[in-house]
Amino acid sequence: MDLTFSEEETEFRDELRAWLDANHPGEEPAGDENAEFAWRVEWQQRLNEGGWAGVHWPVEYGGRGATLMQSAIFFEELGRSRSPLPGNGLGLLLAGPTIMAWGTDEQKDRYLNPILSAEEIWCQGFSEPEAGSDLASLKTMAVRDGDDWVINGQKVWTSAAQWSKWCMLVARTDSDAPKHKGLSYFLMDMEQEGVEVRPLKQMTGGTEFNELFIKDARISNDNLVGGEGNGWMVALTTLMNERSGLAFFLQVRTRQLLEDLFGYANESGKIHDPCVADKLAGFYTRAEVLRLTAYRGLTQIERYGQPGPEGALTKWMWSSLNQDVTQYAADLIGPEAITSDSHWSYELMRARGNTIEGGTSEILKNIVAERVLGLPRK
Amino acid sequence: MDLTFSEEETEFRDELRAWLDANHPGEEPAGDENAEFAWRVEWQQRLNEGGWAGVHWPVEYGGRGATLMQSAIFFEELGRSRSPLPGNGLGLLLAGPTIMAWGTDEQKDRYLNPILSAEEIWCQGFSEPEAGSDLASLKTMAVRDGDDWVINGQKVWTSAAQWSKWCMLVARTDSDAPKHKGLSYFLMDMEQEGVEVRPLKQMTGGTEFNELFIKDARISNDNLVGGEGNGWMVALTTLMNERSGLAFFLQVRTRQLLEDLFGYANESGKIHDPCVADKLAGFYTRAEVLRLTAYRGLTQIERYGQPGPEGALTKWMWSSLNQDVTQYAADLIGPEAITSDSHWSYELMRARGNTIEGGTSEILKNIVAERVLGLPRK
Amino acid sequence: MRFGFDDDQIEIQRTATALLEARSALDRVRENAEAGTDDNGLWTELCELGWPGIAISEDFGGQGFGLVELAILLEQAGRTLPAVPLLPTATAALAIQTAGSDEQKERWLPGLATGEISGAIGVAVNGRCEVAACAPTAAVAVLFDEEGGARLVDLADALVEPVDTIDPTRRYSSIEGPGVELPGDTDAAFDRAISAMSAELTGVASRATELAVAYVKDRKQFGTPVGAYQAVAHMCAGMLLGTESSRSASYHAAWAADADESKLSEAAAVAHIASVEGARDVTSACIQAHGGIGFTWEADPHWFYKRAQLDAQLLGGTSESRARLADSIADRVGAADEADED
Amino acid sequence: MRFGFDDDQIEIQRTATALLEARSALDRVRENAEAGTDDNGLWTELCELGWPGIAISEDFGGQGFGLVELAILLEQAGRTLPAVPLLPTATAALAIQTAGSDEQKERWLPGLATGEISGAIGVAVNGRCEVAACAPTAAVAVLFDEEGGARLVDLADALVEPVDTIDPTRRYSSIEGPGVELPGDTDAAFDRAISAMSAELTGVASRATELAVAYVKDRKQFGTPVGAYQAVAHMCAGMLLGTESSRSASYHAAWAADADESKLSEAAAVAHIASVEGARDVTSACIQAHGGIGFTWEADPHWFYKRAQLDAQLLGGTSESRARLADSIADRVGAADEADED
Repeated sequence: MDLTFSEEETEFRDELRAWLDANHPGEEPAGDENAEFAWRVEWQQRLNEGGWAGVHWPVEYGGRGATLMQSAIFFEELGRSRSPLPGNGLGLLLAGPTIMAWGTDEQKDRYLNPILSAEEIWCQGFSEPEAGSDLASLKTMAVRDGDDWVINGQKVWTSAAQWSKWCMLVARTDSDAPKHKGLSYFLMDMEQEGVEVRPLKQMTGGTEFNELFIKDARISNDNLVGGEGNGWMVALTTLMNERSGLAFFLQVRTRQLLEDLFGYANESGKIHDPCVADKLAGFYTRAEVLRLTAYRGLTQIERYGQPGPEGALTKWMWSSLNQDVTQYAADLIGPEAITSDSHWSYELMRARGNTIEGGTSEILKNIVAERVLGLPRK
Repeated sequence: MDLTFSEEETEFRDELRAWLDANHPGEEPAGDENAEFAWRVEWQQRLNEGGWAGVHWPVEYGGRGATLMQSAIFFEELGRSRSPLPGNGLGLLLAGPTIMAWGTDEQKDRYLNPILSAEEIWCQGFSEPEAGSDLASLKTMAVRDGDDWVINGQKVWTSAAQWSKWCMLVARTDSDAPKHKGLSYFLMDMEQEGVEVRPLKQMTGGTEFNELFIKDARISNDNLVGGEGNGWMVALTTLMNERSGLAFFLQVRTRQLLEDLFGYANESGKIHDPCVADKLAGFYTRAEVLRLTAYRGLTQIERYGQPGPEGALTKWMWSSLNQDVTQYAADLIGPEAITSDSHWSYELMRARGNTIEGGTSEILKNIVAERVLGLPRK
Repeated sequence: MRFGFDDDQIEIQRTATALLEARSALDRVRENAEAGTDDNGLWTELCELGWPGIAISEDFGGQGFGLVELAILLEQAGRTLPAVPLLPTATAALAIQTAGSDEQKERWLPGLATGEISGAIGVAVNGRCEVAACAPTAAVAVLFDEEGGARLVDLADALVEPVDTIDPTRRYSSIEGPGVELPGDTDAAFDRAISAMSAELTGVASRATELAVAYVKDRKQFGTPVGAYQAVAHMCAGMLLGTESSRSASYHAAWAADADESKLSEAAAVAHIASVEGARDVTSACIQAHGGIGFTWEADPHWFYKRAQLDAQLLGGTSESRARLADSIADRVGAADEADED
Repeated sequence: MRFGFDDDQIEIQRTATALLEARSALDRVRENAEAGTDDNGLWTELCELGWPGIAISEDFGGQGFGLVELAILLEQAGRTLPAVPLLPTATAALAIQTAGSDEQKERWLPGLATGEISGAIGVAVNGRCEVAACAPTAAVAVLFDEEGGARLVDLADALVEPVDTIDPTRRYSSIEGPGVELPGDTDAAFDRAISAMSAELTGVASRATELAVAYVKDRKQFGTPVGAYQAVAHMCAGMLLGTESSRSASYHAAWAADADESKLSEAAAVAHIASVEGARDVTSACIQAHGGIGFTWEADPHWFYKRAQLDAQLLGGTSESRARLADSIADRVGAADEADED
C-alpha cells in the first residue's frame, strides 16, 4: 500500500499543473451555450497543442499513452484547476477508444486525429425515449440497402449533438434476434438531411441534451464498427470508458463545491455554529471516502485487470453526495443561493440529474446487487 | 376540525388519569420475566376491578364500550402514566374482539370473561418459521377426526405462550385449496401433551417470544371460529384490532423516551450544544407528526368507517423514529447507555425488532404502494 | 381530536379544488412561468371570491374565517401553482391583523382582504430582504427579521427590484426601504405565516406524489410498469409518507392558530420543519421517479421542486425553527417532571 | 496512490483469515460470549505469532511492522470476533510507543508486544473510565481524555471492575485510579487508536454484509429468494457501500500513520466517522435482512451489531471527530486560497 504518487506520477502531475497554470482557459463565458461550447473547443485545441488532449490515448494515435493512474491524475488536476472538460469530450472518452478497440485501420486513420484536434465533434446516440435504462429494447432500425444502411428512429439525451459532425449510433439490424443480440454500432454523419437535432431543455433552463430524429438517414457499411450484430458488446466497452476518467473529474468538482462552502462558512463566521461544522465535516468525510474508493478501484483494475466492487459504488456515492452538498449549500447561504444569477442555484438543480444520468441510482443498485453480490434476479 | 377532546372525552381522560394516579402499579420488577408477567397480570386484575380492562369492549361483554377515540386516549394515558400493558394483552386486543365478531354464543359465554379477568391468558399462533411475512403459505395442518381436529406443525413468535391457557391458532384444513383459502381459525388449549412451548431468546437476552411445537394436539370442533376455511378472513380482523390501540401506546412510549432525553440534555447541559438541540427538535417533530397522523387515522375511520392512508404509515413512522431515538440516546449519553444495567441499552436493542415485528417495513411499504397508491404488482 | 372538516370547510375545499384545477391546469402554469406573467384574470376572480381575506375579520372587509380555511385554499394553490400572489397577500394581511396597530390595520387590511392591493412577505437582514414573495405591483410588505420582530413596508416608499429565482411560477423581488415596526405579537404573526406556508407546501408535496404515482403506473421499462419495481414503489410510498406528515403538521398548526394560541408556537415550528423537509424530499423523488423525463423542462415535476425550494427559504430556514422548538421543549420538560401537555 | 498489499501483507492477511475463521468460528464466538470467557488458548497462539506487537518496534520485542499490518489483523478480528484482547492490547501498546516516555516504553512495551500482559483502552472523564475494553487480567490501560491528553494507568494500582455491556463478545471494565500522563504526542496516539479501531469495524461490517448476502440468497418468501426482492437487494447493496466506505477510510488512516504523519489527523477522523457509521448501519441492516430470525439470540447478526455499538463509544463519539475535522479543514481552506493538499 502506497498512497502517494510514484515519482513518475508526481512528475506527470507537476508538469501538468505547471502547464495548466500557464494555459488556464480563464472564466467560462456566461449565459451563452454556443459561446461556452466554442470556449471548450478552443480549450481542447490548446490542450492538444500542449499534448494534453488524448492523455489516455496510446502514443501511436497521438496520445500521451498515460496509465490509468495518470489519466485519473489528469482529470483530478483538470477539475482542481477549475478548467472545463475539453469540448470534444465524448470523442476523446468514447468514440476514440471505441474505434481504437473495434475499428478497422481505415476507421482509425479517418477518425482519430480530428477527434483529438476537436475538428470533428462527436455525440452518442444510445438512449431512446422508450428505452431509458433498458438498452436492450432499443427500437431505432438500420436496414441494409446496397453498401449503405438506412436508419429510422429516435434518440434522446444526446449531448453536443447540435455541434457534432459524428454520432456513435446503436441501432437494431436484426429485429428477429432476441433483445440485445440484434444491435449494431455505427458511426453516423450528422450532416445529412435525415438527421434532425432538437434541443431538449432541462429543468435548469439549459440545453445540454438533445433529441435526435432520424428519418431515412444513410450510413455507409464502412462505418459499421465491430461487425454486424456486435453493437451491444461494442457499446459496453465505450460505457466503461466513459465512467472511469469522468468519475475523477466529477469527484473533484464536488470536492471543490464543498471547499467553496467551507470558505463561505469561514468568511461568514457560520463555521462557528457547531451544527454547520458537524454537517460540513460529514460531507467532507463522504467526499474523502469517495476519492479514496475511486483510487481503490484503480488499484483493483491495475492488479486484476478488471474492476472490483469499488467501481460500481463510486457513481452512486458521488451522485448522492453532490445532491446533498448542493442542497445544504442553499440552506447555508440562504435565498441568495437560489436566485438565477447564483451559480449555486444551477448546481442545485443540475444535481437532480446526477442520480438519473449514466444509469439511475436504482439501476446501479441492481448492478451492485446482481453483479457484485451475486444476488438472484426475480 | 377540532383538535381538542370533546367534553365526554376529557371527562373520560380525567377519570382515567385520576384512577391511574391512585392505582399506579409502581416500578416494574427487574430482571425476572415470570415476576414481570405476574405483575402485569395483577395489573390487569386491578384494571378490571376498576372497570378499565376491556375499555374498548362492548358493555354487554363486561367492557366499557369506549369509542375509538376513548380507546386511543386509554392507551395514551396508560403509556403516559408509565403503566405497563395488561398481562393478557393479546386476549384483550385480539382474542376477545375476534370471538365477539366471529364466535358462537357458546364461545362468547365460555371465553370472554376469563380474558377480561386475566384468569386465562391467550397467545397468538399465526407466524411460522417458513412463512414469515407470508401468512398464505402456512403449513401447520388440522385434520378432522370425529368431533376433533388433530393439529401438527410449528409456530413461532408466540409471545406469552409459556403462560397461556389458550392459543389463537391458524391452521390449514384444506391442503388442496389455493393458498389462504384452505385456512381455518381455532382456539387451542395449550394445556395438553401435544403442545410444547420453547422460549425463543432474543438478541436483548429476553424471551418475549416462543416457538410452539405441535404434535397431534387436539381441538374440539366447537373451538373452530368463523367456520371451516374462513381462517384468513378471521385472522385479518384480529390483526387490524391489534394495531390500532397498540399504536397509541407505542407512540407515547417513544415520546416518553424522547422527553427523558430532553430531560437528560437539560440536566447535563448538553442541550446548549446546538447540534444536540437540532437533533432533538428533529426527533420531536417526527414524534409530533406521528401522534397527529395517528389521530388523523382515527378521524378517517370515524368518518368513513375504514382506515385511510394514515393508518398504513404510522407503524412505519413509529418504528423508524424509535430506532433513531434510541440510537441517538446512546450517542448522547455515551458508554453508560450501553451497559447491561442501563434501560437505554434494552431500548436500543429492542428497537431493532420494531421494523420486523407486526409486518416488516418492506412489507408495509408494499402495502402502502399497492393498497393505498394502487401501484401495480410485478 | 378530530381532523375532519366541517361542511363550510368541505365546500371551500371542493370549490377551491375544482376552480384551481380548471383555471390553473399545468399548461397554464407553464405559460405564465415561461412568460414571467401573473394571471390577472384569475386573481380578480379569486379576489371576488374573497380568498385573500378569507382569514381576515369582517370588520376589515375579510370573510371572517380562520387559518384553517386559508390553509385549505393554500393547499390547493400548492397543488396547482396558480400565477397569483395569494400566499404573500393573505399572509401579509394575517400578519398585520395579528400584530399591527389599529391604524395599520385600518390602512392596509381592507385593501389586502379584497385583493385591491397585493402584499409581499419575506425575511429581512439589516433592513434588506433579498428575496421576498412579491409581485412588482405589490403595495405593502411584511418583513420579518432574525430578532423576532417584523416591519411593515409601504412599497411606494421602498426600492423594489424584481429578482429572478429558480422558481418562475411566482414573482419575487428584493425590498429595501424604511418600514415601521408591527407593534403587536410578531411571534404570533410569524407563526401564522409559516403555518400558512406549510399548507402551500403540503399541496406541493401532494401534487408531486400524484404526478409520480400516475407516471410510474403508466411508464414501462423492461416490459413492466416501473411502479411495479419495488424500488420505485417504495420511493412512492415514501412520498406519501412525506406528504401526509406535512399535512398532519400543517392542519395542526392552522387549527392552533385559530383555536389554541398556547399551542401555536410549537405547532408552527413543527409544521415548518415537516412541510419544508417533506416537500423538498417528495419533489426530488418525483423527479427521480420520472427518470430522464423528470429532469426536462417539458415535464411538470420541476415546477413543484422549485416552489418547494423557494418556500424552504422564504421565511428563514428550518434550522431556526428547530432551535426555537428545542428551546421551547427543553423549557417545558425542565419545568415539569411530568409532561401533560394535552 | 495504490491500495494493494505487498507480499508480506498478503501473507499476513491470508494467515489471519485462515487462522481466525478456523479458530473463531461463530459457534466458538457464541460459546465464549455466553460463558463470558476469553479464549486463552487462542490468545496464547496469537501471541506466539506476535500479533499484539505487530506494529511495535523490534527494540521492544515487537514485529516492527506498522499500522497497516495491524489493521489487516484487526479487520480479520472484526470479521470473526475472537474472544481475545487483541484490539485493546495492540492499541495500548501503539499509544505508549507513540506518546510514552522512554521509561514507559521500556516498562510496558515488551510485555504488551509479546502478549505476556494485556492492555486496555478507553476514554476517561474526570479520571474515571466507565467502559474500557479491558479484560479482568489486563495489566495496563491507556485512557484518553476529552482535552486531548492520555494517561497511562498501572492497573495493579487501580480499581478495575468488570462491566457488563450489551456486547458479550469482549470483556469490559470500569477503571478508576491514579495514572501518569503520556508525555509525547497524545493526539498522534489517539489517531492511531481510532485508526486501528476503524479496521476492526471494517471487519465487523464486512462480515455482517457476508452473512446477510448468504442469508437472502437462501431464504425464500412467497416462493422467491428474498434477495431477489429489490428492497432487500438494494439494502444489501447499501451494506456493501457502507463496508467499502469504511474500508477505504480505514486503509488510508493506517497508511497515513505509517507513512505520512501530516495526513494522519484528518485521515483518522474520517476513518472514525466512516467506520462507526458504516458498521452501525450495516449491522442494523444485517438484522433487518434476516427478518424475525435476525432478532433472535440464536442467529449471529447480533454479535456484530453489538460490537459495532461498543466500538462506536469506546474512544468517544464521532461528533467529536466531526468537530475536530471541521476545524482542521476550515483552517486549511482559510489558510490557502487554493486547495492543493495532495
